[in-house]
Amino acid sequence: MDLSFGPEEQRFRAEVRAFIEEQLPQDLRDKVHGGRHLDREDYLRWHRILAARGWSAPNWPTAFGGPGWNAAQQHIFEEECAAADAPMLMPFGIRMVAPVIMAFGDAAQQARFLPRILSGEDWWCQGYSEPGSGSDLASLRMRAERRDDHYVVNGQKTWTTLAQHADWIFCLVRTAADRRPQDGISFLLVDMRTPGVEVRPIVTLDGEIEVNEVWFQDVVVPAENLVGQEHRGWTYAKYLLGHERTGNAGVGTCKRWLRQLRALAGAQRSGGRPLLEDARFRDRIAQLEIELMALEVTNLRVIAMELAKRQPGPEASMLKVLGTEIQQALTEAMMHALGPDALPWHHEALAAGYSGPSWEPDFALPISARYFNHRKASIYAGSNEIQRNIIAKMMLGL
Amino acid sequence: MDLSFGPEEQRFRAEVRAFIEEQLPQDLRDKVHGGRHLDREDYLRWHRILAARGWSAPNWPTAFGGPGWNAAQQHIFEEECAAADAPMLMPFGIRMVAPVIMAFGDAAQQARFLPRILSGEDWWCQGYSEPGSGSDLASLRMRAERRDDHYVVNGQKTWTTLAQHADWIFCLVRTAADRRPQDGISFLLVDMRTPGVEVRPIVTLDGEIEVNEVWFQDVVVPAENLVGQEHRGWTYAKYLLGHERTGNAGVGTCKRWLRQLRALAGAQRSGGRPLLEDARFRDRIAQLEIELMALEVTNLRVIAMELAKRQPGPEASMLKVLGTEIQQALTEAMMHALGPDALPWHHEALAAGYSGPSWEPDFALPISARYFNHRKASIYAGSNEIQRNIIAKMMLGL
Amino acid sequence: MNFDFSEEQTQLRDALGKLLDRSAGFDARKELIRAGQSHSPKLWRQLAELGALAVALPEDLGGTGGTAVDTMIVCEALGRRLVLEPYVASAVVSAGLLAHAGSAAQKAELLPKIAEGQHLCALAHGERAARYHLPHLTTSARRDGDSYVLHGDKHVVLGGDCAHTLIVSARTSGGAEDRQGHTLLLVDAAAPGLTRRAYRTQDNLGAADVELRAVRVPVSAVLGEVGAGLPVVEDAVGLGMAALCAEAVGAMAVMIELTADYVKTRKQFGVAIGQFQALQHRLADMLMRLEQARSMTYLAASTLASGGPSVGANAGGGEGGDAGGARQRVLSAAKAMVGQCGRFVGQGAIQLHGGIGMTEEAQVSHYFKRVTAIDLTFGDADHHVAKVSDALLR
Amino acid sequence: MNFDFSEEQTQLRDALGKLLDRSAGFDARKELIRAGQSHSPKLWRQLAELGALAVALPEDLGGTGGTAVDTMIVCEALGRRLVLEPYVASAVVSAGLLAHAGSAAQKAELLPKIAEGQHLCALAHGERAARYHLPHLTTSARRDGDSYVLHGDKHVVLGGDCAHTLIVSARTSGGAEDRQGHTLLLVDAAAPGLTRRAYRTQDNLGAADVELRAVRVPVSAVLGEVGAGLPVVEDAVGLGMAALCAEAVGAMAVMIELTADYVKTRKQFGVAIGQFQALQHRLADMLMRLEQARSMTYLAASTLASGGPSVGANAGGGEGGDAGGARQRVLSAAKAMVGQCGRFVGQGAIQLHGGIGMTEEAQVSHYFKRVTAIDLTFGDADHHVAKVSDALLR
Repeated sequence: MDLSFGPEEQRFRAEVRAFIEEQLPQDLRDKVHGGRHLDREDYLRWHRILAARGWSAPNWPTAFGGPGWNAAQQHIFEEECAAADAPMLMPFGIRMVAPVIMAFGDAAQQARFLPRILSGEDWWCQGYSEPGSGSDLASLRMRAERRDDHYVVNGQKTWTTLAQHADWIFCLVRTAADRRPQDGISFLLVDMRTPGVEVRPIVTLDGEIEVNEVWFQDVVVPAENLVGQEHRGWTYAKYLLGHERTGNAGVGTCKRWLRQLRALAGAQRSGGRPLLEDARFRDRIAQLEIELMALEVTNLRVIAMELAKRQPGPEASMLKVLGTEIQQALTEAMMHALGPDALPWHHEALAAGYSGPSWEPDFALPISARYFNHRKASIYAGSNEIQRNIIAKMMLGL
Repeated sequence: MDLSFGPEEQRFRAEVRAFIEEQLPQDLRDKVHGGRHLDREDYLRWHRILAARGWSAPNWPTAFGGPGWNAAQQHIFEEECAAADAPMLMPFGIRMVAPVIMAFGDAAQQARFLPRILSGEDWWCQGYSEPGSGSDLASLRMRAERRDDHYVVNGQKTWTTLAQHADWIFCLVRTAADRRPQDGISFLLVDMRTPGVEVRPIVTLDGEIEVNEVWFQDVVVPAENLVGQEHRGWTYAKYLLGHERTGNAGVGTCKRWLRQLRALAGAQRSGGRPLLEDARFRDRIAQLEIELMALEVTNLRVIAMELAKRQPGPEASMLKVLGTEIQQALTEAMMHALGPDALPWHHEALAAGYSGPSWEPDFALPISARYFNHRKASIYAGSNEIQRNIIAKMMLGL
Repeated sequence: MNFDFSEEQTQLRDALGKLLDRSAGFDARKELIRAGQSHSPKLWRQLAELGALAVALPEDLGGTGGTAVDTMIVCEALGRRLVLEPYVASAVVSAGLLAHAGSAAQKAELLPKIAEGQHLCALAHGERAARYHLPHLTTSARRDGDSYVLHGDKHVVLGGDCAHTLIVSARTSGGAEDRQGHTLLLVDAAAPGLTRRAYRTQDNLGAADVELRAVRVPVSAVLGEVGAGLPVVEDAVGLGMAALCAEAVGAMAVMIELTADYVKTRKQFGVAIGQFQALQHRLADMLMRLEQARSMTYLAASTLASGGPSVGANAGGGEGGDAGGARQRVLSAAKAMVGQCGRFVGQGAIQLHGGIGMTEEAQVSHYFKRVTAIDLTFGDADHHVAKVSDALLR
Repeated sequence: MNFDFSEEQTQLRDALGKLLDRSAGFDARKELIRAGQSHSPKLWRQLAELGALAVALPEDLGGTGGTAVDTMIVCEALGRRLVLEPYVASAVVSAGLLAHAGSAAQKAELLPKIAEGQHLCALAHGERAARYHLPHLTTSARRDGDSYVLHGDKHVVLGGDCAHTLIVSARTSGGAEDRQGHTLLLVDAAAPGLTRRAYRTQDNLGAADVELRAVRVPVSAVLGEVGAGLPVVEDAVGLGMAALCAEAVGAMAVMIELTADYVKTRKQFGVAIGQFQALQHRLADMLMRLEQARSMTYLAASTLASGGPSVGANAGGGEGGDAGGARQRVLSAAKAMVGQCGRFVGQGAIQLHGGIGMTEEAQVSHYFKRVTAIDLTFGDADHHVAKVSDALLR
């Protein structure tokens, strides 16, 4: 056991760092650093730069055009991207639907969809939750009726992140109603431009439009867009959720926020002196630093285990809970670091292309909204209550 | 609304304080202050002193020989006793069985038992829990069979606090097996000297013998010792539990411990300087002080409410949870204040009559054991999980 | 010692509740926000008619002669309905400050107008580098003949967007952190050289940053003694803290009600999610936090209202200390407790609502933002724990 | 970077596990305690035969040339079986200190005897007013010809009850809190003027308070450089911290196993209490705490074993700092995490066991006391959070 980085890993880190240094556009870096809104094209620009280098899908094996990195390399890459304020790589294509297509899709689907995910040509979104089916996902009701060579889809998905940008949506749909809820679900890929698909925005408590309702009315989907076997979608969904949760630890982002928190505490004054000199506030940072150090190692342990057996297990639930709790604690501590500066709501100043008057302090603008926004972290992708159920059942046998 | 103490209340406090100052024997005061073991006679001496003044049952109405104090007076009395390091008044007679006898016993029982509780002549203990029936008290199995003018009792109680000192035990016993568990329970008073009653000590993790198993083999109990109606004991038990929980907040003791914690932090050195000067440790004390201020008011609010309607409600569960959590946090903070001094186990030095060599620091001797011992607080008298169930059901309608 | 409200207080609470249920519902609030407003002159007038704007003002100046307990009753009601009005900024902090430190002339001039709802005030004290530290002050007031000339920048002045008069603190002597040298001045919000940039806070209240550039006011604008303004500010902020505690208690109570209702109706896995024990226990914990916060709010109000030794005093074993120190300790303890409980209740309410709780449409999300903002106002929980902590050294 | 144990390490772990299951069960432990002992010479000899007493010692001195990772493996196994032996005090802290700072002669004299299990050592550094602050030192060593004469009192010397040799720190210069002036000396436990009062700790290990009254040792007893002992003590305590973390992880894992087993069998309300969601979630949280503690324990051992930049470093954004500072930060972070997690897991395990967990008869209560004592040894969680915190200023 050796958790230090060997010469090869240090060389890899230097290579990644140099590439980002050279290729990451300054305006994107500034936007991420300042917590400003990124638009579709912002994300795609960075995606295409990485794709050109073969790095747009860090978790993919070489067989499908990925870099075939091991756990340490993926970790170093994520760390360097986050440290450099690179835009997030959207997970919906690369980390969610792609592993399912690789594992359960047919060759034609793999050839058709994977290259376009890799290149950034297709933006994907996730059609899982429905208004009545959140934690109890298997109770979903959106119907897909088979007719000859196509399905006719009717129903509604909700909480669909960035559906407004998406070209494709992967959906869990009910294809049979006469059996156990889990047994009649299929995994279907739907072109968002198909007639009958409608995206309706949901404004969240931070004033953002990040999630949406997606409505389907008599949407015709070719049967070739069914992944794997009909009625077996629940298996694929669970496979995907495992992958999703491993990613949810978000260690790279947390490290960036932790640095930002420390910088904030250095910049903010309390009675004229840097807040960082207040041992009480500093202890909060230290506590988060300790949790995050541990989470980083726990995350690597789980990834190393998964790489060995090529299958996510219930440990992913643990990462989901630990990761989201630390994300929430970090956003909360950043807000508290601001003190009264956390009160003003200058939401308009975050928008792309904002050219109004500036507000002081500039770094405060996105922080309270981020705190409010990240209350979602313990709710989405399987609420933390559900994850604890899974941990108790799978890891403790309860 | 006025939470300050008026002139009359301040006069009452002065009266109580003067009485304790004059009457509390110094050796008892020293034992309590030093966390030494008190024996049966120690408790009884103080009880008799209070009884002589008419104060041995602070919660009793005048009709039964109590002082008839209102909530504020009871509070002031408890506060002054704790502040002066007076021994605890045993609750089993005064606060547990007595209210049941007052509410549901007949005149003969009231005349027979209450004066002896008041005077301290009878020491009571509580026969509720059984090995298989802790949280699920209604599943208890100890049987009492009616034969003519007596019951024959067989079975086992456990976790019986200070049964080794007791003259009497009040028991929940099963008198009918053919109905809903709650419906076949009776409330029976048993003389501990009856043949067939056997007390077996349980050593707890702090090395103490405080709780016991009490075994009953063919114990003959006169039918006149049945309280209220046969099979209706569950009602009385719940009534009692409510009373017990209100007392469990233990505000007076907590205040004494909080002062002790502050004194400890002032006396202990860290790198040669008083621990109290360490803002981090001091903040822990402050946090506990704040919780305790709030608990004191919450406790008074509940007592005032109970006095108005003469019946404990689900609020008592809240006091149990809040009170025991603060008790545990205080014992833990005291242990942490000691640092390495918390490690030695000089248990023998706590015993009554110990005359061996002294250990430094003297005040450290009881503290770790107290921490270990008070893990019980969230378990006994209805575990805190059960209390939360009650709160959710009764107060929130869940 | 008693926990009873007087008959007048019960009447006030009930009348206010009726008014607010009628005139200040969630839709009316949405409408105000949509219109870019933080204050409804109509509602304000109705509050004045009820006497709610003057519960703690002396009777000879248009008030009803009540105490901080009355203020608490009003603020809890406002908190329950999530009212946007600058009640705490104007009717509690500013009016309380004026009543306490104003000259007879100043009081006679301003208090009746405040009580009648015609005039709004705001305390402009906070500055960028102060955080929650009240002694910090760099805005300057230079004496020039019969005037003072003010220079400086005030940050996040609550209610500053619509106030007619600002109570500005400025240094007439001493360095940035000195406790001496604070002087309070009444400044017309329209005075030349005064610029305000108004904005909304996270919870949709109104506030402003205020720039003072050679703002000239007559010597008669001085409130209280020259150089002795800090204790006045501290007392006024203390009134504000107690009032915010009551608002938060009202908001928390509603969040718990909303959440209990929601988990009884929302079904997953074929049952109402309120049947899940983990959720039940979380709600039970939220309820206990609310009750602890309520107790501290009662204690804070009662302590402001009366002078004598009180329940909860002396828990930490500090034997002496003056009444002022004891009052500050109780106020800090209350604000700390309410801040902590507000976080716990608010975060729990959102979590138990699930995705719905994350939407702008859900009432609970607005209550959550309000209790979050209350924690950030007049010192957050950590700040006030530290105050209680440091008092242990004395 | 890898998480794999070598074949030798796996063999060591398995062999040790077998030995301990055979010779160091709960009944054997009870028997030792009943006999008033904290050390079984027989078990100690068996550990020596396995090489467990010398895993991290150099091969030329009787060791097996392993690293802190090997120590971790041994200590986790000891923690799982709640072994009473003074392994950390003697085989980790004292042996590590000697290997690091001893002269060739001292090492040749003592280390093989330690490795073979014939000799026990203990570090006598702590004093009453130090708490966890290592620089504090008032015991004095006065040079007198070819000797040093020692005066002072050492407090809670772990393993001090049965050690043959004490490594005593004493001041040869400086004031009580100075970092300079610490000198380490090897002192025979039977030396004239040295009195020890042996006792058990809360978790039944052996310890002693040590009185030094004009204890005379030859100059050759000095370990390392005169006046430069503090960094040596800090490094040795660092080894002890990492070892205790591993013991705690072993103990926590067993507590979770015992608790999961218990809640599956204990019935209330007609079902196993493990069916109650609130209990399930608490156990899930305990498991997560264990895994976080395990991760930090791995990181601490790996950091001691290797010198390079490592996972988890630099989380807080400190850019530079020397390797020593980074090592200290990781060790403090690990000890803090393990202390916090140990409390959470231990308290949860007792709570979920209910009354049974409160008894001396229940194994879980002894594991709980062990993790409690580990937190209190070499700095508790708060102490080490503060260390990590203060490093943020650099």
